[in-house]
Amino acid sequence: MTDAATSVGEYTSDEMMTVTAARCLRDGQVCFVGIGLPSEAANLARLSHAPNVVLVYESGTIGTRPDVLPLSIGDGELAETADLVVGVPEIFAYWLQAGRIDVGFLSAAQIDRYGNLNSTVIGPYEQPDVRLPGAGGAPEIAANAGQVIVMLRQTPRSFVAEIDFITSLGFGRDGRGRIGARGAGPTLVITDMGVLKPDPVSHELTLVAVHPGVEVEAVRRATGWELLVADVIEVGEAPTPDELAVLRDLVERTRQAHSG
Amino acid sequence: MTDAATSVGEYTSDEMMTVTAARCLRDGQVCFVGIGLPSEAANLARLSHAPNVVLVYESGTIGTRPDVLPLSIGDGELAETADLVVGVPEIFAYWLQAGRIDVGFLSAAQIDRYGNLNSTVIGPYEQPDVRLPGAGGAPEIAANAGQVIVMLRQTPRSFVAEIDFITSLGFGRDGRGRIGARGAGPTLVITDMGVLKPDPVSHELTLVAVHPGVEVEAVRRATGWELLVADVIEVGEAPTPDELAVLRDLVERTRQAHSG
Amino acid sequence: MAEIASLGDAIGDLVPDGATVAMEGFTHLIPFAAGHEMIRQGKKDLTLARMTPDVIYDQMIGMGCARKLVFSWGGNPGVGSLHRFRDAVENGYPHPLEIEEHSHAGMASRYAAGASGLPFGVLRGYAGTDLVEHTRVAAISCPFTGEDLVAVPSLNPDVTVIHAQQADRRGNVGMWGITGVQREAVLAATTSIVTVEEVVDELSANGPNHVVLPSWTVTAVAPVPGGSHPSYSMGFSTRDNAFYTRWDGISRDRESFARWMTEFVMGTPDHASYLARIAEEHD
Amino acid sequence: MAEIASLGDAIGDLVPDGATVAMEGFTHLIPFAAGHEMIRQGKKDLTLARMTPDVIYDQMIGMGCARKLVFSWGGNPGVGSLHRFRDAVENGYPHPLEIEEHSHAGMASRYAAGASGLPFGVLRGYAGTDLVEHTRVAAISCPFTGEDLVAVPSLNPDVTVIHAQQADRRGNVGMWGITGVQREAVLAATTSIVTVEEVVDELSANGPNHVVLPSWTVTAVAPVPGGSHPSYSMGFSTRDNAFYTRWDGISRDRESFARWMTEFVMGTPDHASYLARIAEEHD
Repeated sequence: MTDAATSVGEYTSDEMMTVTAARCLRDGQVCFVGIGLPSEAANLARLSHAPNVVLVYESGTIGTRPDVLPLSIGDGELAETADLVVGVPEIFAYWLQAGRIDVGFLSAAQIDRYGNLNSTVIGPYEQPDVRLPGAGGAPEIAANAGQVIVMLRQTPRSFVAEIDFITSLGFGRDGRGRIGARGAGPTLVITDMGVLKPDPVSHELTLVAVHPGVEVEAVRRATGWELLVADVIEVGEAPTPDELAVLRDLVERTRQAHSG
Repeated sequence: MTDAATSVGEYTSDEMMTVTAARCLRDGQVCFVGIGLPSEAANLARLSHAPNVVLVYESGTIGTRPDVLPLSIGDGELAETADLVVGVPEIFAYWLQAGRIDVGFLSAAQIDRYGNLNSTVIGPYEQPDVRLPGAGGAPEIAANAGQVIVMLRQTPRSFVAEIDFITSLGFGRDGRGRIGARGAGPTLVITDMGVLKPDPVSHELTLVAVHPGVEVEAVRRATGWELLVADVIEVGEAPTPDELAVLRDLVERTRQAHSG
Repeated sequence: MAEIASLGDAIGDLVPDGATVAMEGFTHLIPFAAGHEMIRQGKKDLTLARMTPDVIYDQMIGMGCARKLVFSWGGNPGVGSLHRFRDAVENGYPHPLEIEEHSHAGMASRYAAGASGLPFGVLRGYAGTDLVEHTRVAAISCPFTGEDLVAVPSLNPDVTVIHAQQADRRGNVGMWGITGVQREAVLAATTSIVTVEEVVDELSANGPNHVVLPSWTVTAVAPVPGGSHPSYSMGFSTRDNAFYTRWDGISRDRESFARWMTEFVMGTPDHASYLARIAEEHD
Repeated sequence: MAEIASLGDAIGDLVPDGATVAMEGFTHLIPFAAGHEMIRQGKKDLTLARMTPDVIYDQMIGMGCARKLVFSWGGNPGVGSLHRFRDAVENGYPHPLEIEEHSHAGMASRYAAGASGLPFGVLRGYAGTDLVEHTRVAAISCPFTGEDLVAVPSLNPDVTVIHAQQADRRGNVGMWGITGVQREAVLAATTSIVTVEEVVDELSANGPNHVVLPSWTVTAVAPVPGGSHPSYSMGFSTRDNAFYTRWDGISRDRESFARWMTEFVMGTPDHASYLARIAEEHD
């Protein structure tokens, strides 16, 4: 719903965000995908430059090729178009935990400077101001996927100095690292304003790219801490007409399929 | 091959042994079955007084209804006639270990007075006189089945005072019990001469029944230790014509199916 | 052997107040009819276990059936919040709700351990998260490598309730498509109730991932066509996505929720009447 | 993505001397052709893992391919002893064979742990047996209940080899019927080779328990019709029970074993020729 508001030229900032994420996927990679923007990005990649990307959903559908985006993680089309469907205990044990996932997508309500994610509560756990849905598959995706791509709209309320609850491990509250986790953690944070990467040494998220027409200053203002900015800031490439055509086609097909 | 030798009247001692074991199964019980005499007994029960007995083989076939006896634990007919077929890790974890098996059948090369079974080696483990096949599913059947029925031809070489190796736990070398095992253990030992049960207190196997025409003295001579004998010894009921007809029919069908 | 029973009798006979009840179904095959029947029968003090509480537990929590919730993701899939769940946790309405939350992997491991007759499951998870201080996990180290891992306690419900596509006349249950943790939840439970779309002579695999539960692992089978609405049963119905979207508005305030429950659940004698009411409304 | 290769190339390229090799198949779908090819290529110092060594490992042990055997039941199913296995253990012929033996449940748990990326598995087993002193197990206690259980180390073969009914042209593998621990053995391995009866456009479930291994979990697929003889492939062949019975005589003494191996395996360039030789003999 923020699309109209943040529209930049002839594409929206959410479209830019989705396209940017899709471009990060290489053909043949195995991706653990959630519902929403990650699902949109992964399927855009599959329908454009990465036809052999393998999409895995926590509902147990492996190698699925939905024609429209699922509204829920368990939509029938995910099963009908999958290479195989397995039970939920197996998807987490044999597939995610075993290290078979190259890229895991995550979103959250809050992220801190070390890429830790909160999808559990706003405020104190015992007496929350807002009770969020909770962990789902996120903690083990964060721990066991080869790398994690975070997709999150950038606002001072979502990019916070002090995270209320660590649902999924980034590099820890002190940024020291990832004891007990095997994956590389959040290597990319893609927002509606630009792209952040953890500093190789300090692990602190650093702005490395902005989307076309976005000022670094605006990104700073949208961040709840003193944002680190790379010496050289890239400007992301706007969505190509082809990318936009495939994405909008997918979204429209989806809208029609799920309406009524 | 011992059949002819031990033939008693118009049925063999192996037939008596099989019929005796079959009679111990109640309709609807879930039985974990191995190849050979146990498979013969369990299928005889299914084809006679216990049509709803559930046969489970360690190959992952559950509720199977073979028309002929399997030669191997993985014969195709076991899968074709099963209610469901599962993988081997699952058959042991979800089905046997979980305590879903009422009766497990076991055999062995050696048994001792406390119902411990050896199917691993004759002689020292490191330098065995005879290397036997080994454990297979037996240790966990002995540990986790509700009760265990042992079927074994009775000779001084199989009923030994000192067992060379405990592959499957009965009541332990000292007869003290079954630490770490949840099932009741060997509640019945059915041989070609009679039936033994563990003493409720000492757990020592006690002769409680002989087959028709078998002298208690002969059973003593076939036992490698000073055999306990119940005050009152029952004499087993000879196979009925119906039982023999069904059993011989099954064996003949099996012979024809597996010949050539 | 499973007994073929009416849903009303099965819930009445097998689900005591205060029981730990797992009603599983991962978006697909959610046993809504059974949940509605528990609401109609006024079940209370239940400990409700479910990976994704979904609208089914939002309704049961809002109607005061639950004393405690054991879960791993409490949202309205593809829509947003579960408002009755939030109202219970944030404001203790209709009464305080104790919660025990896990990750999906943790819940799945708990059910699998329960189905395996083990007291705990082991996984690579929870590490570095604040969940560790707020849920039931323990550190465990590998006796061979010394590596540190996490143990979760097995989950063995008193009663597990699921919805499946088929049962045969002997009570064997067949389902396909996305089957989630239902098999483990049934095998881990003391008692199990399965509502089914149809009773057939022979089970038939009409989709991928055919799962069979033998009759002797199930306590009662109740034929309830459409028993998963607004969830779906692959091969029989499609997910009522519009309803899930409408639920956001219905459940947002206490009065409209109460009105809806009175009209569609308390005001209908059984699931067939509920489905008829839903259909009318669509016209 | 799995590469479709010839059996000779797959074994030559992917199975180094000294590797830990698991060749699974629980009576059904035993990859005999691959075993014969390893014998032809003179593979040696292998650590051979398999729940049931069966005739396939009896042949490889007798031909001197194995340094160590990891197993849980070493008999000739329905017939009796594996004489080459016994000769190696009892008399160190053709050379001493190190053995590590488990129960079936232990081996299955080891493969499942390996497939799950865990360093160990937990089970209720081995308790009170002499296996405990002669194999790799460890005591582990439940951090919640204190109950004592047994841990087994995960088994992650360097190479797993299996035989399946089908692969599609992208290298996805499909099998059905009794599938044993093959899925876990492949998922636990660093490298995997799958011989198949046929390569098809679309995988099709032609029996119960359809199991699919995605192309990207398999290293190489080699079409080898009849590749499981004398074991069988449900839907393609039946078990050659007569051969298993004959094997008792063939393998009982060293000379007749050597003669048979020379004639049927070393003397045949590939599996098609082996099958032709077997067929001739039957006439």
